[in-house]
Amino acid sequence: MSHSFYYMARDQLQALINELRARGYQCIGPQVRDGAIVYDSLADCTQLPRGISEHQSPGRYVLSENNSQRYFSWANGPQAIKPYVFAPRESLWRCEKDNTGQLRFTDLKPAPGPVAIIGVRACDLAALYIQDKHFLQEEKKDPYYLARRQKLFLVAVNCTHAADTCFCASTGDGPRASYGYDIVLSELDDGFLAHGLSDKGLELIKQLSTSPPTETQLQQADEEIQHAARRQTRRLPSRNLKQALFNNLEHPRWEEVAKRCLACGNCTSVCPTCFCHAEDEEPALDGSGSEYFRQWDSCFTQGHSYIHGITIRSTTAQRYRQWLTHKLGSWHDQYGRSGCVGCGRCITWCPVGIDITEEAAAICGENIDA
Amino acid sequence: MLARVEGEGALELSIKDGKIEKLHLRIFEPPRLFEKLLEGRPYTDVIDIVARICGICPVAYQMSAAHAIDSIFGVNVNPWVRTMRRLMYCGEWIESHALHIHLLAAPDYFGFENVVAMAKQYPDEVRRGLLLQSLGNRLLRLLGGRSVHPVGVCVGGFYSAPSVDAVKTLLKEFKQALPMAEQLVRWTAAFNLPDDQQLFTSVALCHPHEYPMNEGRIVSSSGLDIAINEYQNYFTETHVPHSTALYSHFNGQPYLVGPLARLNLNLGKLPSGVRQLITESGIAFPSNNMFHSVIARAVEIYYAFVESIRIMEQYTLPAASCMDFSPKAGVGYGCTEAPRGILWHRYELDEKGDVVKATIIPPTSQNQARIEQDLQTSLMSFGLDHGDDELRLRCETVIRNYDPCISCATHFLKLRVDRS
Amino acid sequence: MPNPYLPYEAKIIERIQESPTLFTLRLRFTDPVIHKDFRFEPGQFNMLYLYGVGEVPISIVSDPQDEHMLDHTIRTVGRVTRGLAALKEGDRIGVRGPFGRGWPLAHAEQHDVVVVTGGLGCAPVVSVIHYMMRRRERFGLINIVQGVKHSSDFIWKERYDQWRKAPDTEVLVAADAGESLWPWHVGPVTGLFDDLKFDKDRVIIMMCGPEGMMRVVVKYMLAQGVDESAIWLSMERDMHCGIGHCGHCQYGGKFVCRDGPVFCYKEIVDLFGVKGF
Amino acid sequence: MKPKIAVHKFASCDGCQLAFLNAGEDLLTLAGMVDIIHFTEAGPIDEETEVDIAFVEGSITTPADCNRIQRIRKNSRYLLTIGACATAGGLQALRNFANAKEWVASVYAAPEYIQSLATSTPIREHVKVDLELWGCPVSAKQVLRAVHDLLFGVTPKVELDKVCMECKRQRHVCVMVSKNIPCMGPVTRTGCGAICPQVGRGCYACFGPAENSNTGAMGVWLQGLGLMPEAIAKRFLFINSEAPEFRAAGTQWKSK
Ligand SMILES: Cc1cc2nc3c(=O)[nH]c(=O)nc-3n(C[C@H](O)[C@H](O)[C@H](O)COP(=O)(O)OP(=O)(O)OC[C@H]3O[C@@H](n4cnc5c(N)ncnc54)[C@H](O)[C@@H]3O)c2cc1C
Ligand code: SF4
Ligand code: SF4
Ligand code: SF4
Repeated sequence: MSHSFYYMARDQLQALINELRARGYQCIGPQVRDGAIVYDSLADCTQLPRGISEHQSPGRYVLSENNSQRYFSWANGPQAIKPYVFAPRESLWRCEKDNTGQLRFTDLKPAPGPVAIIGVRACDLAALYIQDKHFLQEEKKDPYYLARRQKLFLVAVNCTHAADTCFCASTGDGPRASYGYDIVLSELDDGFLAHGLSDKGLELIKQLSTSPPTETQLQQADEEIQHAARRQTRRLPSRNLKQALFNNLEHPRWEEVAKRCLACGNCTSVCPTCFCHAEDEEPALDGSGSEYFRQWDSCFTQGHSYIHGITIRSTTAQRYRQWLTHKLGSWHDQYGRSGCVGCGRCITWCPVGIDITEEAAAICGENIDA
Repeated sequence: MLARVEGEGALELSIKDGKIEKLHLRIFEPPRLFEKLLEGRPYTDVIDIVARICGICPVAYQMSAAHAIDSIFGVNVNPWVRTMRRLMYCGEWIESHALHIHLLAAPDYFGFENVVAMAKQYPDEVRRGLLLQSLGNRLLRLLGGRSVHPVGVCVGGFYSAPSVDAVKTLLKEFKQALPMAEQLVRWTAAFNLPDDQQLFTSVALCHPHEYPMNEGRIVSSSGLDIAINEYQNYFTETHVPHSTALYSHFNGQPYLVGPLARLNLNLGKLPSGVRQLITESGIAFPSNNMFHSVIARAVEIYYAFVESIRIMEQYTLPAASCMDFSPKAGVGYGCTEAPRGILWHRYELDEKGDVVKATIIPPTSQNQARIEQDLQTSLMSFGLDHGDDELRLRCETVIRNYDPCISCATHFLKLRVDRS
Repeated sequence: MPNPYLPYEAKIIERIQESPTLFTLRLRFTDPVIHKDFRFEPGQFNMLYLYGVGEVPISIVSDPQDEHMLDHTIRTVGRVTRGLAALKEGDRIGVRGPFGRGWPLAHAEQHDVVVVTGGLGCAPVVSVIHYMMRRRERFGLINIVQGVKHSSDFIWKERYDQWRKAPDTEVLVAADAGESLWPWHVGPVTGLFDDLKFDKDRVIIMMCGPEGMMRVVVKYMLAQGVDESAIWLSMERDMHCGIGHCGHCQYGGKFVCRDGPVFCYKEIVDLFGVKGF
Repeated sequence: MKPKIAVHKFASCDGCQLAFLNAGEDLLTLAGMVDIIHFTEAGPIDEETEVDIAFVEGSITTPADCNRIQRIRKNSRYLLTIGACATAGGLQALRNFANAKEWVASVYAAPEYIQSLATSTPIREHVKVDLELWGCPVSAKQVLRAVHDLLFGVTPKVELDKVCMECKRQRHVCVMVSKNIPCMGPVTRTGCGAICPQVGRGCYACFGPAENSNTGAMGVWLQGLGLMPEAIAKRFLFINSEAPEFRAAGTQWKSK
């Protein structure tokens, strides 16, 4: 592999952004806003969270400054790339009614320009792969998702820091980015190792001023990734948890966790693989037109399981159980793997700090490694 | 306070030998007891609670309260906060004045039942009004998330600063709408308003450098010039049996607060462009014609546009949108220029910053006595021999001209005339 | 590639009031090409869009080979269905579909068939009955068992009478509560089962209705020695997109809209009857 | 014939009526579609004519209003409440936890002139309500959607989800997790657009309880964030203190 890595000095990151912008890409990158590292429009490296680290624990996320010159010495923030492909709210179509009662439907499929996301982590690439499987199945592809997905250029960054809530090593999805990106960067003290996976990625790297990496640099980059993996204390068993969960549908822990769970849906919103959404519309007051849209929904809402006169999951215990058995269990039936990529967001961003690894362990009991 | 003011109005009128023997404006607004429910609440809640006294001018309540509590905690706000409070106030003036002019006043002067009827004949004017009103609301949303009971204001400043982009977008629309605000002044100046010169004392804030909104001393046309914390030494509130509103007097006499009083006392603080427009419109201010209130409102809308544009053009992100402070016990005063006139607050907080006692004197209750006095005068000059319906319409018009929070109710002023 | 989210306009050609709360909308796509190319199987459903109000999944009840008809029988229950009920001939709605997997009709050929429906569930199986009746010779004994809450909910009496006249066809009807002249069984539909005639080794059970009823029937059939793989049922879950994206209809690892609504009991045996799924 | 509508006001701040008056172009559209029979703030006054839809703002706080709401119910085919006052007694319902008589006495010099009940109660406690729209104030979008649905003969949809759902759709950073700021979003009904987290503060529950609100866990977490029981009680007993879930939770924390 080593032959395909290029070393570039730190200033080449700006050059990369410039190249992307010159090719018409809107660049999106991490930056500090409202006390967290979030993705937003990026024109300049100075916007990146240089010298910032973050500390995460169940229900808690705090930024702090470090002395490092590095741009990416932090683990993931509250959002992944999900909102850039699966929009939190988007119009699907419009319908107009003329005075003869005729209906005219207009497709509102977006026509986005190319977008480059910089700083994508391994867990998020894994999640994107899962969402691709979901939204772009053989027959009925989701045109809204597809339109954006096709325009994505992904610059991944290998994780050198794991948060306390990260457990991607145990799901096998990180911390090293191994697929699904155009370019991957490993950050070093004075620059980056870059590797291009797609033709577009390779071509771009060639425009930058690079040199062959030294053996030490390669080793250091590798060591840092392994260190990030070793640092992870949380884990899910890497085997298929489906049977263990479905064998325990009456476990008392469901009721117990329901006492703490707010059923607020934060876990599903921050989860990079959750795909549930609801459709609704906004009719003009006079009835002349109506805009049909969809927006993120969650298996923690009442509407998620409502059929006339019955809410199939009316209690929080049932809703939490639906979430966990789906995410870690029946997801295997649907997509051949677990729906969890170990990013730990649902642990950090649960307002009351419920920990998926802890709940899964409690419910699967000693079966966990069986 | 407003909570004790707004609501259904009724007027009891006894006419004896061609003279008004008794004139009582009755207010039935159910008491909501805000001053009491504030007691024991933390200072952070105060801003959110007092907003709910009035849905039409919540910002005024928030501003008076914020200034009062700032003063207790010894907070000195930075120039950014000071300017943004002003900007937000502009939004409320625009929204409230535009609502008054188009929904309440204009239909009166044009002889329509209501704005809906008027929109059929004057669609452009009504649409212009709605647009100006909506821009006022947009400004409120920019700083407060929503226009009614906005959530952005806190003691010491704002919870957060709007983005430069958001300000830019709005600025563009304000610039586009400025000519409409100008047309509005000319339009109202051309209203066929009764010539009703009266003697009254105007009371308003006065600031050395600017048209008053958040800060200043309380001055009157009769020469008063006091700090806001001296208010209660000069102004008294009394409770009369016929009303849930309290009546305010200055030296025992009724007085006027609101746009006309403000403009009369602060003409010189307006930028020359605004003064020029007033001159061109042909109305001479200071004016003693109460009906010129509606023009004063239009002028203030125009001024608020000019001022907002000035502020937004210079907008930058602040180092901090809210000052640091720690709660302290103490007594503090806030007095700001609500759309309807000075809104005076006094708070006593304990060392945690919880409210011990609150006193809130809204403009409408300050104008109560003045309205009754005006009704006396106006009705005498109108002539008491008119039929009940005509009398009622005249009374409504007079009352509505003050834009009291009972304005809604005065559309169905129950007039009880006793002509013994 | 057409956008599977975008409805096509369809016109109501006929509106039939079947009972106080049930009505049938006979539809025709206004674009003749779309109408001509529209193919479906019994048991599949469409998403019907009521302008300005919303979309709901509704089974197609007409015969797949009858090009002139695209029928939906709808029960008035809530927001959208109440609005649909108010439409008249000539009104337009949006339609997209067909979605889902229908009944295993090819598989059922040469088999005895028991069709069980209960409650409001009759609509999705009516089409399958029609289908078999038109091709009567391809099937063995046919038993139709219908349970309703109240005798007044029973519709299509004529059709049932018609079916009964077909050779080797049994029609059994029960109402939980009935009026005095109700000619059939009063009591739960399960009370009829012992009258059923079929060969347990070459029977296909198809059912649709409240899950409680279906559970009882499954239990009964299994006890009779019918194999799990011979029992088919139509499931109902909340649906927004109809194409397996929105996630509302998940049933364990299945999407009811895409993998169902008709399932072989064997496929869902693990979760069937578990509360909360 | 055009449908008739009415907008009535009880003890309130008028803020919810502004959903109509701030609607701009939609206000004129509405005026073209319906006959506005009664809406004091916009002009028309007639409480006696029967209407198809009555919107009610404000809570019941006086004996006279107890009677008026009965009359209004009789004259209205469909009655819906708009806002926290009409739906949950409003901020002024805090008097229900105090001695209202004393309160009146301390505000008014001559309390004997004041006709006021000891309580402020939601409309539902007096007459049958067909639909309740929460919020202090209701959002214009919500109200206009309900108007649209009713005019087109459809049951309006109501918001049930928690503010958190909208907060995440807006991609706000959770203030509770990142700043330790107490936020009532997880137990509060959405509808406002999550504007409090947007400006970096916690939600103060002005839209009332969401469906399936875990007020118990919420309270415990607030305590963990450092709030004293009394302060937690005040979070629940605020703008929607007569919402049963909040009333129960608040009362419980108050007695701790
Ligand atoms: C595959 C399938 C086939 C169906 N076929 C028929 C049929 O042929 N005839 C018929 O009368 N009914 C059928 N239904 C049920 C029908 O979809 C619901 O009765 C209808 O959605 C209720 O909508 P509403 O707005 O009137 O009710 P409300 O109770 O007001 O529901 C509001 C919303 O909830 C959702 N919802 C409520 N109930 C259901 C439900 N049962 N399934 C899915 N979403 C629901 C919808 O989004 C609906 O708009 C079928 C359902 C499914 C899943
Ligand atoms: S379930 Fe939790 S840890 Fe797993 S991918 Fe989703 S948010 Fe991340
Ligand atoms: S800020 Fe409040 S509303 Fe938003 S996610 Fe956090 S707890 Fe929920
Ligand atoms: S976030 Fe909460 S308090 Fe703020 S406006 Fe919304 S519902 Fe009201």
